[in-house]
Amino acid sequence: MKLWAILGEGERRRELDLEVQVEGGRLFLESGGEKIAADVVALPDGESYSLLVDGRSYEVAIEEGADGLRVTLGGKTFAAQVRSPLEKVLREVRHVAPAEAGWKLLAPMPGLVVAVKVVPGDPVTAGTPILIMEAMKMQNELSAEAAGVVEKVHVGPKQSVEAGQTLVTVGPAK
Amino acid sequence: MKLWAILGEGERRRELDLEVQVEGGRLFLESGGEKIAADVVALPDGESYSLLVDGRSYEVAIEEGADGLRVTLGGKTFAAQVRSPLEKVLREVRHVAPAEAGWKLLAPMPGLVVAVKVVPGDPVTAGTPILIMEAMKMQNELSAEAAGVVEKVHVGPKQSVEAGQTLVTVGPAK
Amino acid sequence: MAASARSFRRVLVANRGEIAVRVIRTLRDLGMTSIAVYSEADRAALHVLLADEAYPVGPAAASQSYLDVERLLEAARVSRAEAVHPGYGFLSENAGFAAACESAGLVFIGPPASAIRVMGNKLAARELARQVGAPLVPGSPGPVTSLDQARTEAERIGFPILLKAAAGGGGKGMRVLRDAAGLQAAFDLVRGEAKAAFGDDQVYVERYLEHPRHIEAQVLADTSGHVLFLGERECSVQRRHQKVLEETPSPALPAKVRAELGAAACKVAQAAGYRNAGTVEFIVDEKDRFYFLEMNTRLQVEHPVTEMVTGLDLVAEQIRIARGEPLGFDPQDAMPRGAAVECRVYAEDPRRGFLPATGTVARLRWPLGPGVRVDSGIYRGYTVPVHYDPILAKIVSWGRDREQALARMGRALDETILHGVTTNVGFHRWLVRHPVILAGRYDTRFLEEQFRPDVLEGDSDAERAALVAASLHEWQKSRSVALPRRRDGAAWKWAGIEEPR
Amino acid sequence: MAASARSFRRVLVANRGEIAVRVIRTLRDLGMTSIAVYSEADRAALHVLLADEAYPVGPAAASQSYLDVERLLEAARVSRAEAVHPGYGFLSENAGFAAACESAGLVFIGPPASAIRVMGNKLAARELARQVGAPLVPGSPGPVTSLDQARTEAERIGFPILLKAAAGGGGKGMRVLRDAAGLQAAFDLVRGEAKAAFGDDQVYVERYLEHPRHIEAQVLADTSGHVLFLGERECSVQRRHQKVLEETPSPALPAKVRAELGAAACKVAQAAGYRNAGTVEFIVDEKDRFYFLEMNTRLQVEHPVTEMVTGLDLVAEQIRIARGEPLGFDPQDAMPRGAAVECRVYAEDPRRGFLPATGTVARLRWPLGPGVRVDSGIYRGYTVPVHYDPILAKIVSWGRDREQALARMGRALDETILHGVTTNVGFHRWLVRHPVILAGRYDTRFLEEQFRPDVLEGDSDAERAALVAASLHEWQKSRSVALPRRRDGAAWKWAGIEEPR
Repeated sequence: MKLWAILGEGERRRELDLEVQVEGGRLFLESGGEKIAADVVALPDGESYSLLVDGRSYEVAIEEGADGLRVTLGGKTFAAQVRSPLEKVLREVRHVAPAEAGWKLLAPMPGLVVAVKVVPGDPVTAGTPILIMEAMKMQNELSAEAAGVVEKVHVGPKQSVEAGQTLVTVGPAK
Repeated sequence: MKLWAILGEGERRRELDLEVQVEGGRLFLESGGEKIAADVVALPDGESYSLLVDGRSYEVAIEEGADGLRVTLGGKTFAAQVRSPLEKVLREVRHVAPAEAGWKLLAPMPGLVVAVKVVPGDPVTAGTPILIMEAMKMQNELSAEAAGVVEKVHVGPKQSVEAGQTLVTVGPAK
Repeated sequence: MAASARSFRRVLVANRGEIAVRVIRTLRDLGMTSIAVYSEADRAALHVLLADEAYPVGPAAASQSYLDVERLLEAARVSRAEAVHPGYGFLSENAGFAAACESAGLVFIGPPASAIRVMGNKLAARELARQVGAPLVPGSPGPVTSLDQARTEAERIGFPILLKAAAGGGGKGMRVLRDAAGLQAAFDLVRGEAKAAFGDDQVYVERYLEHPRHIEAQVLADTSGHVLFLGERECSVQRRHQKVLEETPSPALPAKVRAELGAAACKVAQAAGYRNAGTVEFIVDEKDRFYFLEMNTRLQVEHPVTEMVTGLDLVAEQIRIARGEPLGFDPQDAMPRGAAVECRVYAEDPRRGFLPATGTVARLRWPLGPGVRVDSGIYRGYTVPVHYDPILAKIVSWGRDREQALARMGRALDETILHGVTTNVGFHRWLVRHPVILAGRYDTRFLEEQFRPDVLEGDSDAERAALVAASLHEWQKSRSVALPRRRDGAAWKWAGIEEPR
Repeated sequence: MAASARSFRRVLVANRGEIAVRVIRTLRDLGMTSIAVYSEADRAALHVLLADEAYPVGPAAASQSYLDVERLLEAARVSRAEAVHPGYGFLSENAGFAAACESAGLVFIGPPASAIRVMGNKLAARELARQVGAPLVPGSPGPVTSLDQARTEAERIGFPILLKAAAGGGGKGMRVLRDAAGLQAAFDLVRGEAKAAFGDDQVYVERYLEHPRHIEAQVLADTSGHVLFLGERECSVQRRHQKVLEETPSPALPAKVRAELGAAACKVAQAAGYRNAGTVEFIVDEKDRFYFLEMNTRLQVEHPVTEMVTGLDLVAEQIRIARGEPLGFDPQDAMPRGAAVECRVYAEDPRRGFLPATGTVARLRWPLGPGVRVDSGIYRGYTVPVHYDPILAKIVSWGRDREQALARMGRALDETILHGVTTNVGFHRWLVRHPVILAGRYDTRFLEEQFRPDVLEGDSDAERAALVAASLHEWQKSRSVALPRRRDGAAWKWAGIEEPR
């Protein structure tokens, strides 16, 4: 997965192109020739993570603000913005012309549908919340990947779904 | 509001009939001739409350379990079940005969609709989750007061509503 | 005084925040009933949760609650309180409040109103100090009532000068002037601040020392008026004239000077007819000459460092004295052991001129373990009100020597997790590892000379970890799933979803 | 030993939970690199979060991770560790592990393998104690290998007897028998337990004292073999043969006996060629006669009470000794001051026979303030694993005297908020206010004789408040609204909705 990051503020602001892979509990990050491998785990206490980078232990908290992320570790706070270049492209496409084809929202993992936030006929744009799923005791909001109009809702509240199952079919934007 | 409470377990189990009123930040409780007035406030840290009863300060935490509430204060834990006699009646009625008339789910306070969990035609029973509302930065689940069949959903996600506004109309159970 | 010294068990704490919590703890230790008061902004504050009882005293504005004598006395009446502990700040140095408590039949846990009154007036205090032979910084003989008089005195004393509110304290109502240019503006400003903060616009002028250290003596005067010196505290690390780090013993005070300073402090307290705990503040110059500054007639914010080395509970001693009891210890058993440091945790932004901050405590983990004490007024989920002092907590460390105390403080600060509110914890991490602090040779100009916001920037290792975490967070969000939290009967573990490629 | 004594800066902590956190704190204080190890169940454990570095050592089962010597040595190699601190439990008293560390070029922070070996065998330890003249409880001269032999020895010694695993400790692998009736079952059981827990099924028999106190001596042997006695700990409050509360000094030991006990402890340590910190355990009878029980060749769970009164950091001293350095203090400066108490916080249910509990920490607020130290291995959100010892934390209090230390402990326990996991915190609240504990006259039978689950029931005031809270909670739920949380720029306040009637 390619990401595009802005780290720091003011004079220390840097932009980076990242290649991120997450596999089997480990995160691999490549940027400008440098490779980082980290063992990562989400902590149950707020938006925080434990990272082990080359054995070094970091407890990192993340707060989402209007102007990006605030990343705190070891008492230092870093401003960071991490964006998907793909999402950026999609967002631009949306403003230029409707997507030519529809798409399907698939269940990313097994779980339980908690609530559906759209009905057939609703227009959506990238980022529109579509459905809330509960998995591993956590509620997750699934949102639209691209613009379109909801064609069909295949599932309802309290329904169990398998990973990869189609949840909502979205037609091209009108 | 009348409530019916079971306090304690085993030999110490007691049943009480309560009359509870909540007005302007104060809770009035009457049981067997005894009257208690308490200043009450919800703490932002979990399901916990600060009570001032005759000036005495109690920090109380409540955990919901399968067999009722676990109420912890001052290091002691009490088992408690508090039920509405009306709900009990309704629940019995439900099993005997359908409610004769429908009812409306009204917004208890101004807020924002987050998600609707039912669609017209859905049967509901007392306690069925119907809608999630956000108010005062808190999400609250509104559930059915009695059995019935959803007739009409008047609101949708992201819609602002006023206190008392009709959210969902429910017809008699079939 | 003698009239008020009597047994009591129900004590109203006329304060809020960490100091109210501090006093409540000792009341619990003594088996006494602790009675909190709270403004409308403080209904869910920690001191209300921890007290045995709690009563409202009015709106959020301090002037209508914690500073309102009538409301406090009414709360004392309703709660059947027998004594009042004022904490620090608010009405703690208000002679009228002390007197009103006594009139209402309440024991005031502090010095007699007469001692508060004389020390509350900087000029009377200086005069008293002069009489007992305590050295003084050159200054105006009385308050300067006009700009002209201020100018005349400033020229007589010689610049740089300090304009100070007579009733001031805690850094409020003071300005430094290096020449006569800004005198008018400063004079009006200090008078205005003094009026607003203390209801008294008297101002005086004194010589400003370029590289002073701020060292204070803790004293304890028993019911018979015998005054004990319990060691000094070095308080020279200040920003905006307010202390941020204090320690005992002072790392740079010769033993002979320490003894002289302690003796001078005791003499001042005795001359004022002092009872209970008090602090005599001195300025010390480059040649270790000390000058009497003022006496704080109350428990000091930084009293815990003295408690850590002496093993005393100063609040318990205050209560014993107020009850007319002898001190609870033999002075020989309270000889200082080791060294202690305190870091004040403020809701403020060191990157933006230490401006006060507010917010809700989203995540909180205080440091624990050997040699660490935390006095805190906050908890997770608590919203820091805008109405009061931005002090959130004090982290205190003790060591067999200063090196260990500072090392433990560094460790404690590293462990501290406090999110959701901007604080000076990161600033303290820098501070306690600064070579000048480690060497123990600093004065009140230290921060002004050494601190720049960019010293708080992270290193490249930390930046790398921040980047990993931010990427992980974004990866997870882009997948529209939370990073799964698997419970295998044990800890939380990431299941490791394959990323679709 | 001498070969291994050398400088190091990278220390692997071969343990988990509160003791790993405890050791990591001292490593940070000393500026050393702390290296944690973790099983699969512990990836998000507090010791992993607080360490400088962390490395995996295998599956959740201790036998495949924290007890697996090869995996630990591999982690040490990968992490370039130079020394290993074993904590308590796990491999801390395993002579083979100490020897394997030394063979791998790692400094083992503890006694030489030879001293562990001799003390790890109860019979060899008794023999050594006998040689230096330390009094012994009558017992079998060697392990009893058959039921017949056990019966013969039991009858010779006289009932009641104690069946003990030779390699045992911490209450595991022991049974009391009042007559010969249950001997066969007990013999098989203890052998089974011993085999499972220590891989060694040797068992011996000794006289069981009816009202013994359990008092232990902390010793510290420097690099030259000189042994210091750092005071005793009274550990007689036990449930299921495990300590729950410890204190120093013992409230009921005459000064003369204390000195004799300390001297005996030093002699035993010297005879074993001991180095580093160790604890010599004694049983003391009603007439203050003491008997050598065993020597624990490691840091003890309850070492913090000794640290509180002496001002020492025992882990730092362990490290100094392991580096071949002299002790970091003058014994004259470590004379005990005041009294200290420790309450072990276990995940267990005192209402149901102290059975271990598990769960996720839903809400956590540790006690803070003067005289309180907390050593904890948990944090909010942490799930207590089922795989390990149920100790979550230790709350330690200090006072100028025992009365103050106990009062502070009571206050600390009252302040403690730990929800989501059943713990013994409420039990400790009862314990530290029990008249027998307050009087300081208790023995190891105390809990058996005095504790009944119903002592933990609340009073009617608390019940009333519980009822109010439960009603409020239900009222709010029945309204399908959360109790509104209004933010008026300050604290959270309930807006007060009118209930429709």
